[in-house]
Amino acid sequence: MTATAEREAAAAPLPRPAWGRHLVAVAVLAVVLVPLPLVLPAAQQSVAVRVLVFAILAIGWNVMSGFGGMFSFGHAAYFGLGAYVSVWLLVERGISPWIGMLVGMVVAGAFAALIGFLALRYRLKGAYFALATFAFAEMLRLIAINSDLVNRAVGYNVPLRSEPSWAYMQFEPGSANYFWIALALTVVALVVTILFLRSRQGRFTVAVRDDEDAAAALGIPVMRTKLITIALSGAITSVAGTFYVQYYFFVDPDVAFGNSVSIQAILPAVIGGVATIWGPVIGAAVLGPLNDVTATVLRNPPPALDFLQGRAGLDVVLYALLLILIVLLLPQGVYGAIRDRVQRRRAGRRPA
Amino acid sequence: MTLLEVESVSKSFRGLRAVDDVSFTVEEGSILGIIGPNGAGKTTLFNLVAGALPPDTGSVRLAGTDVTGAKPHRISHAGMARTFQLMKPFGSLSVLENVAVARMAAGASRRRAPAEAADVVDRVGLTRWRDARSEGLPTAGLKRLELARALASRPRVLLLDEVLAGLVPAERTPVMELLETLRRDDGITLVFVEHIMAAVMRLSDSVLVLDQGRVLTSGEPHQVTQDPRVIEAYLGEEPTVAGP
Amino acid sequence: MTRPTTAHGAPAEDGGAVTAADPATDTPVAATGGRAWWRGAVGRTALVLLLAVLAVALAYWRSGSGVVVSQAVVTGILIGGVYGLVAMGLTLIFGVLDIVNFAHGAFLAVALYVTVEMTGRFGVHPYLALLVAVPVMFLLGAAVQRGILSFSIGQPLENQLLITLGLALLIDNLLLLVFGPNPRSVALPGDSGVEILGAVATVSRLLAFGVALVLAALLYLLLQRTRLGTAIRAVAANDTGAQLVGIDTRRIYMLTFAIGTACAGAAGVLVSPLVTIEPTTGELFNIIAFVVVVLGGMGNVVGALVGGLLIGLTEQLGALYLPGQSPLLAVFVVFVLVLFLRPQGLFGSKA
Amino acid sequence: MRKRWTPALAVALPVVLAACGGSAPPGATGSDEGGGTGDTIVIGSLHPLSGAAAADGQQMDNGAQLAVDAINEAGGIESLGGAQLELASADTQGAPEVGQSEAQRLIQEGAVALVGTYQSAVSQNVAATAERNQVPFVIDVSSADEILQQGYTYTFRLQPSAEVLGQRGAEYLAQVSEAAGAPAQTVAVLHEQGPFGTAITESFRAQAEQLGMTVGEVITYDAANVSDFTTQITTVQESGADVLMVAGYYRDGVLVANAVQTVGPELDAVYGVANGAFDTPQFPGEVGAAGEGVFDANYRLDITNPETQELAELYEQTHGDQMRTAAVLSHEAVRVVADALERAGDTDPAALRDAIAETQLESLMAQSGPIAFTETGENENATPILMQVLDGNVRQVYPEEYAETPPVYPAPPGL
Repeated sequence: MTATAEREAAAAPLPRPAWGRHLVAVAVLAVVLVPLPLVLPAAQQSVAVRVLVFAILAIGWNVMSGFGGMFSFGHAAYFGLGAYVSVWLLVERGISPWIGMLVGMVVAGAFAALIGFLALRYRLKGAYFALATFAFAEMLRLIAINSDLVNRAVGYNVPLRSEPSWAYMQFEPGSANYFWIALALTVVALVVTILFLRSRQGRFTVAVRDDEDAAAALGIPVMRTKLITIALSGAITSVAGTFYVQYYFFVDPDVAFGNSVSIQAILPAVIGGVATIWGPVIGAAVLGPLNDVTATVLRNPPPALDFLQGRAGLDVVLYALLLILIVLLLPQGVYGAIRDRVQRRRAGRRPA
Repeated sequence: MTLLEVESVSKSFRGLRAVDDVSFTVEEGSILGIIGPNGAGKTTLFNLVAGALPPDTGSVRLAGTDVTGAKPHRISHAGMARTFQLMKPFGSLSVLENVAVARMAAGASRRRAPAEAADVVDRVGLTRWRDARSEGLPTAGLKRLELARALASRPRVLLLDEVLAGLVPAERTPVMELLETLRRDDGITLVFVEHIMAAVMRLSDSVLVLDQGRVLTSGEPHQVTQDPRVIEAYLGEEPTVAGP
Repeated sequence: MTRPTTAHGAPAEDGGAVTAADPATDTPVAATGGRAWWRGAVGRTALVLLLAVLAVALAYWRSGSGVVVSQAVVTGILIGGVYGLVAMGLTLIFGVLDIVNFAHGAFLAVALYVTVEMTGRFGVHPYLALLVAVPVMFLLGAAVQRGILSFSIGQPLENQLLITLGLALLIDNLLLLVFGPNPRSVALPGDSGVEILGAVATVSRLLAFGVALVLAALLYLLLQRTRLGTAIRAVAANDTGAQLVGIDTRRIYMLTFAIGTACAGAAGVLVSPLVTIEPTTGELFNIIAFVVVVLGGMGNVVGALVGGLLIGLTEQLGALYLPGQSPLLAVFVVFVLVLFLRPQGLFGSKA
Repeated sequence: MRKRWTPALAVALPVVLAACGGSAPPGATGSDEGGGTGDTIVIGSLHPLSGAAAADGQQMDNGAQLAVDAINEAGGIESLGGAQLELASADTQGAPEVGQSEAQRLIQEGAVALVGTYQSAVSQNVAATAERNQVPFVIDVSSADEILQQGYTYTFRLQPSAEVLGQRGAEYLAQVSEAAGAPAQTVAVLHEQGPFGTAITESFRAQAEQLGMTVGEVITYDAANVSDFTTQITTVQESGADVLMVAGYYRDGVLVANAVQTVGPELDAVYGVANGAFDTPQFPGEVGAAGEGVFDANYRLDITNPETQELAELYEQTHGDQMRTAAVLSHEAVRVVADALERAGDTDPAALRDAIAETQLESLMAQSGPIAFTETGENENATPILMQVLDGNVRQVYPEEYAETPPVYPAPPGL
């Protein structure tokens, strides 16, 4: 049997967690990206902002489902709450979206904890847990559609202001401020994630994910740890929702709570690497433009493929194929694969 | 002083009485060995005592406080630690981190935990594996890791579920010596389930024999092994002296 | 799903108890047999029937019209049959391969287009398309499992989910490419309304319902009475164990997925006269089918049928209780309640 | 497991590269098409070319392209030296954020105006984008009233608003039923629960009640999931209504017609308002006898107009498909932009906007006058007309000036 050999190999030293290095990397990333909007044309800039929104969404998902090991298929609920709470406060009460963002985080975090409590209380796991989270997100969507309180299916438009305003997070179209705000929010989300993972609470989260019984036996309150993780995850994701509305100026129940949002929370993390700090960011950077790339390639195909031009649906076919391939070939995600590779190198072993 | 008092606890699974009216007490600083054939209910008994399962009836008192049916983490905070027969490492973490988490769970700060954990790692003889990913450890390493994590929570009572099983004889001696120092130098009270009779004979102050969920007998190690009922219960099970 | 940790060895001496107390980890498969199960099933059936009667009475009280309520019940049962039909293949796949297969609706859409082509090109009776759709879908399923999904075995749940979502996207848009976006339809010759218990239903719905029953019976027999079925159940219950007794699990995975997809094919043909056929039509059924699968207990084909009926009724009667709310809301409420109170499904055994 | 590495990298690399390429400044693609410079003027066309609404989206894109071709053939924009038009088509996939970034891209690539988009949620987004970039946006199809209630100055809409649709729908019903000597008294409503169905219903109900009709049972449904309407139709039957008003989309419209045939309620008419099914050419074919006699009050291409007939023929020749009304609206949207370019003699967005605001353009639609925009940007002469399925064909039946044939009323289901 090779099992022993594999074990020996796997027991190769793990690098000590390098929180400091991660934080430095975040800082470097921020500094490198700050001038980006000055060189990017407007359309690409809006793709860049979209990438950052996806990244925040996925960073949030990753906290709960990656590091916490509780697979959520309903992050649309928290995204949507972040969007709706802030836009409701803005439109109905004239309250700044910055405050709305904070309120949205609290509401989404609390709702996430409530769902988590129910699902965990009834010991749901794996696919069942995922389907329960999905059901709650759908219920929010259906309730919003038929609720006068939030304008039913019509949703909300963000009122245009005559003057750009930091207080109301509204600037001229194509303003670099949007990118910078999104970047800042992403950086904060990353830093919060890193600090959380480094903290006692974060260590507990990972321990509980790896083995609940052992964690409990060592004195870690399992339920509380999970709920804190879930609430943090919901709060981070809600920020993406708040920013989304301020950037796209419009939200309705499908945009906010539709299951495509839940999928968009999972996609970047899986593509980039689940349960890694950088996975969601890398995944978002790959996926965000992928749609546009496939569309562009097919809009102006190389001469040999000219016959494909204008075939509706083809861009999505290509996108779907790439998606399947990436997930199949890089099950650990882009970052996960690179990390494993580096670690193996470091261990002085070449892959078999 | 009586540290741990278990009073007529019972537990059934779908009509099957896994643990049936079991009582015993453990004095502070003593070592209790629990033996019994496969399926005797030893692990279930541990789960009942450590809070992993609530007992159907009966009570568990730790240092005079009733902890019956309390959540495992509360019992841990009250001073009882346990290891698992099927090792349960935090697989994605290194050995040191595993132990550091246990230190933190017992209240150590994030800064101090690693240094304190390193001491425990050294003490159980895992220094060589300190930075290894725990899920890749060989069995002997995992057994020691279980022990290290339990120790890291600085318990008054330590429940050990077959810490010697799966070790070759040469590996057993240092672990047994370690257990002896734990009692002698740290004053930790030990309750352990073990199949390896040599270890039971060497370590225990007293022995509890379980069979089919009930207490068959208890007493000094030498008395117990002479008991014909014990011999009968073990008949055809496995040799009374050597381990598997 | 927790991240992969150490593979645990053989069962503990007496330590299995902790996990056995956790219902969500059980993997019941079609009627695991045993008298106790039967008694429980009968009891639960009685309970469900009682609840159903109560629901109908309440609906009557809310709407005040007997005709409306009886129509709701008849429609609910007939739609429920369709839901059950669609969910049957899905529940097999879910139970055996442990995959949340979001491409199931897309497979169904393929069968819809097969039916369109058969009736359109050759003018045959729509149900004759079964002869083509079922084997074609069987082969397609086998190919997809071997060619794509088999590589994802052992990967975490979210990876498998994304792969099936990608597949759904792929199939939908291939259909769009090949058949264009215009809606198609299939007419069942001689389809007309029939009166039952003061309510009306179309022949096509009644037939779909009848075939759903037949299909459920066939699947049940396949699972219970054939060697293949025994092997499938063994793999569902414990794949390592099945491997140890010499079952080729890879083959069983492929065959199960193929059978599940063939069921989607049969369902596609049967619902073709009932729906407007567009590339995205299959997606309509996905969500409901998952709800039905959980309700019936995963891997349980009879449960899927009963679950389908319950959801059909919930949807119809729910619309009467909560006018102005989406009927889906009632469906999700029932779904969440079942998840919480009986995660192994209404008819799953507790192992 | 480990062997997967190399191929994986091989796949990942091009993807990452492609991704980088996508967010880099536009290379050849953007500048070649170059907007207002030189002899070509780019108009952006945003429609759902894939996804659930692809059928309409593709028709609309085709319609817009036909307009561009016709204008170019006729010599382009004369006041700009015969400048040729070019249509830059983009797929919104029916998703608001895709619509937004595609709009942004088209504007950046030099589009002088945008036309689109079909889904109201997408149009809301594109309208905000257009407004903030000060590029004119002519909505061909999207009914939500809210879009033009935001005070936008760069957004115009060709199709009648939900409000107008609902109002006229109620008026036509009252007039036609009274003329037939069987005035509609109690109307039951079945509408999809989205903003579209809700808005139509609200304005219909208000007008109907003013005209002395009673709106009784109002039933909503979720268009994305509904699969049978027999219960709802039975409820309508029991409510004793004599007309059933239906506001919804294609798939659900078909299901309603089938359910009405199955249940057979005693109704004087099944009456759609802006229904996505009842006036489409596919509808009578799909539902057969169940569609006979069904009304729909909706905006409509005017088939009595010879120019419209010509366009319909051309469309069928070019695309082998029957032209839908939505395609005509996209066609018109392009014509509005071209006409404004001609009058402004300038591609400057502000000048173009002002020119669009003063549009007076004959329409191929059944309209109560030429295309002209109100202060808020609504097409003031846009109006629905009444259609009815007769002998397996959708016919224009009311008001008289657009009628191909008089309406048949009452028209009980299964006529």
